[in-house]
Amino acid sequence: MNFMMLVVAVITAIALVVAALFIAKAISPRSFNPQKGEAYECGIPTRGKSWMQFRVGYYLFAILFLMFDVETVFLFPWATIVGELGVNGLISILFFFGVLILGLAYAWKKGALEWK
Amino acid sequence: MEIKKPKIKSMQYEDFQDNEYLEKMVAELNAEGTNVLLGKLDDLINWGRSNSLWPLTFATSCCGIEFMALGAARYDMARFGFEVARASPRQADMIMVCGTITDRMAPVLKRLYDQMPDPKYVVAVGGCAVSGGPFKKSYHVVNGVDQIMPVDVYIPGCPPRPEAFYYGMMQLQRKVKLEKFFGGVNRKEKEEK
Amino acid sequence: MFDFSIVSSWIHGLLTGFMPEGLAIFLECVVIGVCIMLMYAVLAIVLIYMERKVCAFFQCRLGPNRVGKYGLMQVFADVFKMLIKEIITLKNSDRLLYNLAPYMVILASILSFSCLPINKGMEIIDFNIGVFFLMAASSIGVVGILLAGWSSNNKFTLIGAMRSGAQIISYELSVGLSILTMVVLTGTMSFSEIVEGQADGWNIFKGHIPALIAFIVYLIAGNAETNRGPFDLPEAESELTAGYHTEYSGMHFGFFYLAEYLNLFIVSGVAATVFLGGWMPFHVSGLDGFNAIMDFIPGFVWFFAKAFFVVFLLMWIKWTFPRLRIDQILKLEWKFLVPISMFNLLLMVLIVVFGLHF
Amino acid sequence: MNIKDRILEIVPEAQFAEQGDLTATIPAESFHALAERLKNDKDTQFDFLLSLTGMDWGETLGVVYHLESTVYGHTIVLKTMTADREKPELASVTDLWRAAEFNEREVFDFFGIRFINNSDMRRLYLREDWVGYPLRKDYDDSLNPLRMTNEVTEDTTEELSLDEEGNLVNKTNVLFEDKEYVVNIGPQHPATHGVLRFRTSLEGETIKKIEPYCGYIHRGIEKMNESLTYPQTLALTDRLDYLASHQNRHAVCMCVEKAMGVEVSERVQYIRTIMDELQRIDSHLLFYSCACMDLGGLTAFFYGFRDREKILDIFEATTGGRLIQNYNTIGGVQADIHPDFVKDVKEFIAYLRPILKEYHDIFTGNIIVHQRMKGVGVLTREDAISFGATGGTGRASGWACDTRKRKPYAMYGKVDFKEIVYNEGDCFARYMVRMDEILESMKIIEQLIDNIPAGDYQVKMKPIIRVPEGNYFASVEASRGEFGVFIESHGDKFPYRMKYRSTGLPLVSAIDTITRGAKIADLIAIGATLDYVVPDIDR
Repeated sequence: MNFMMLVVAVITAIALVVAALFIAKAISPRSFNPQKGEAYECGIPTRGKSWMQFRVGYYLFAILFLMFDVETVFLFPWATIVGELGVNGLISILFFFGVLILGLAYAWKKGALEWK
Repeated sequence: MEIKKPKIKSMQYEDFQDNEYLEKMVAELNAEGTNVLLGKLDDLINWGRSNSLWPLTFATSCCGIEFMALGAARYDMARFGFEVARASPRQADMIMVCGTITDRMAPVLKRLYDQMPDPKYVVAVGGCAVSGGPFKKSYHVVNGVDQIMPVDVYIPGCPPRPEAFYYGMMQLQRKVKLEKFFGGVNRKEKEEK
Repeated sequence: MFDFSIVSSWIHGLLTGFMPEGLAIFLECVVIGVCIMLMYAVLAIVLIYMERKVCAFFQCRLGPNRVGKYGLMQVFADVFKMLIKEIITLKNSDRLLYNLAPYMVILASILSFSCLPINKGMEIIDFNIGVFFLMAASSIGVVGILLAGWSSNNKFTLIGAMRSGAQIISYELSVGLSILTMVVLTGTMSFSEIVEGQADGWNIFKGHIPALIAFIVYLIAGNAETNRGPFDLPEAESELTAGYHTEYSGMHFGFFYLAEYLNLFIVSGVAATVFLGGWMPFHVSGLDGFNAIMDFIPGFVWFFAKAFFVVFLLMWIKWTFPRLRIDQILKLEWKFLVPISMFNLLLMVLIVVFGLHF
Repeated sequence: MNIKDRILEIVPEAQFAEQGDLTATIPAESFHALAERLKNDKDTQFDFLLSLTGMDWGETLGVVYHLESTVYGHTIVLKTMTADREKPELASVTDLWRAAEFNEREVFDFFGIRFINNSDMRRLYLREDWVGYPLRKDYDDSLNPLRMTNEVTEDTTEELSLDEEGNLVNKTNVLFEDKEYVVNIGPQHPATHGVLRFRTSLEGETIKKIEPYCGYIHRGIEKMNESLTYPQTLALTDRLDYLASHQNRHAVCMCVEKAMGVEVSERVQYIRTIMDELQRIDSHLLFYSCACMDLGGLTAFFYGFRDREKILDIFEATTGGRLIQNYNTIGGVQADIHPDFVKDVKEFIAYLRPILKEYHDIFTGNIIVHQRMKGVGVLTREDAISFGATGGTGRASGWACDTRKRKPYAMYGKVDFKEIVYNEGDCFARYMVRMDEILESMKIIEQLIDNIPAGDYQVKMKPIIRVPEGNYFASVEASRGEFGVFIESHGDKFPYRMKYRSTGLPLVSAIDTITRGAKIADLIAIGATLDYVVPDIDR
């Protein structure tokens, strides 16, 4: 039943967008002029392309996120039963957790967390 | 079909100054008669449109400060639902030309206007935007923004008081309330020759 | 406590009485879909109205009061207008991705919205890994934002999208860790079980210190997840005009606008469910009379009251603080929130293992 | 040491005019050498280029320089000219005063004078395809119809320089490389405070270079003034910097009064001073509001505006205008103060003091504000002087440049107030200077408001005012810096040339220096705290 509900939610989301866009397309007024489709940049034509090589410091964080998020994924199943596992569960996960914290400390030390 | 009077909450129809213009407009629009159903739908659409006029944040000079005062606590344009000032023309419904438009600015303004989605409205605020104002004789000033794009409402003043802004905006609301959208009147997908 | 599953099974029984079961289920699905849509739209409208009134209240203004009584119809007018606004087709954009982006954003928020348990027996999607699913579903939204910014072929949107990419994924970590902390306490990932487990006291009281820390971390990170002030960098109006949705017009933009508010509600709803007991009434053990009176108030009232309380908190924050800079945002996350929530997680594990919680 | 002798020693053929300020006319070929000596010599040290005015004297084209020494406080006016109207060329002084960078471009734009060794000889205000030079007396406006095509922005600029043999060569300088990521911030942008355009080269979030483009609100006020009578010119001053309308008008009135030898009554001086200070509070409240809005703290914006309305009420009662007041006239003020004026002002000041504390509570004390503003956008004292960045910006960099203290006018010599000076030069210092100045302004008003003497509010002037022949310069401390008026009169009822020293132009010319290496968000904070008003820059 739950998976069916998942499908229902997905279909609802798509239907919502499609329906709204359909209404908009059906009754909205339209006009044409040569400048309408061009990119907006405070009223000045864009210089060159926007899709060009662009140095970003953002990707470093994406990679860091990937690393930590995967580790969080591993932690979730453990978290549900940690109460039953008791001290054993705690100690065994501490090794894993230690690696996680070491990773963060290493990234910090290396300056990966600094904005460049 | 009889001429309908655009209603504005808390201000009588008779209190507005230029009703003749609007009545003429209604008479022209209704010349061929209106389908009742489509007429009602038009009313509904116009209700939504007239009550949700989002301005583009566009100000060149003095009138811009009064426009800010309009949004601020004492005058509070949020009461009318005007407060959602969008910085991107793609999401704005009307452009309030607050201040002088110079020769260098004119193509920029035109481009901004062109990039707005339909339906779009223009309010010329202040003497400069209406006619060039005190700078009419300058070599670098456009004498009235209506030279470069169609204007719906003119608000005179240098700068206009916030009350005048309101009057102008309510006039625009009244104008919007009279429009007809159904029947493909507003579709111009092809380039005009 | 009123159990909504009675109603749903009664409807199911009624329908199967005179039609084949397949058709009945299909009909129910349609009804549920329509309900989701309606609730989604109504909630967004309520939230937008609330935001406008709340910020007007903070700013010594009146807020909308002309359209309808107390301006109640204002947002309807706005949504209505957006619905009939022209949708601009860009010349140089990546058409497919440009049109796909609003679907992504809406899909993410509807999926995560469906996970919220509104009342007892009234959760649409109730997986046993509910928390996990919600986090996965909500991160589809980032993809939508990135697509929107990239495909528009506009420099402002590109920077806005990059910013939001860095910001949202970073803060997802803190959201994950703080919820993980609560999962340790409750021992389950299913939303319905999390709420059931709070019958004898809300998690924020049961888990005392670590739960409180997790709650605060979650509020900060959740606020950043929804791109709202002081973390509204991706759309930072005074910097990037309108950020990643600069090029979207009409209803296209409307979807981003609706999703922003719905995400706010989802974040608050999760906070209410995980920390504040969801639809579970406020119980004080020992005071049976008091508890019985509390039980009279239906669950969904409790849920919405708690969620809207958190919404109000977030709005308060938004309308008070100035905006942070991108490097400060990432510094706050990686150098403060992540270490804090990691140690908080350890603290919670210790408390659970040694049974120090209530 | 007498400056006149010193100049004669360096350039024996210099000619002097003894009327008003010391004015020396220097031949073009020896001008640069003289300027260099005047700036660098220990006992002259003219390190502040107050104003640079292009002139068209009919036969010749030339430039008038107003120099001042921040060490000794002495001033001098230098003139230089060239008779070649086809290809006028003069030596650039950008290597001595960086303020000349934009001012020389302005002169090039308006008069067509090319400056040798100025690395950036583009038009500043007009479109790049503009024909002719509008402030020349023989300019023909019919050549420039309204062009609706999108302006093409060049990525290169011309430089006229001397090579080693002393020949003039044209050099092309590149502003932006092809592969740079250049974003236009402005003209229509919520954070540029008007229609200023920054072409910003970005590397990620970091700003590599900014090129400001002015002129989107250039209304040609200076040219218009040449065909307006003196009282008529006053109407346009209010529209320059509309947040300093009283002060701007005060400057023009003062300049004409000085030229005519008119003594205004003490009552007028009191009223003008109080109005100037009220205007300053008004402007600084708006600054606070806009700075908060730009940094994302919207609520504080509304608080600032709420209180600003109270000043506007006071203005409105007396002058009839909210923003543009048209109050000062030559020889006095337009009308006497409103009977409630004194009471209202006192009430307002009593109201504002606790409110300022509230401002500091909600915004200044916020940790995010500190993070966003402290150490961001530092302008050193040397740069501030070199660019001529006066006003709050200069004072935040440790340069005590308050005209009210340097050259007291109206009642400022007789009231007790402190010149706020901070030494950090960053955004937070600029912010704090203005917030503290509100307090000082209130102090000034409090000293004056109870003692406004009786008397006329206007000196009867002739209907047509003819200013005697000569050059006149007067300056006031406007809300955001030293606002100067330069009038050259040929004895007509119209000024021959009227130039305003813009308070905002130095700020904008410094913005590239300040923002190097900052982030986009910092640009917004810097722009907000520099507090320029674009119509004042473009005139």
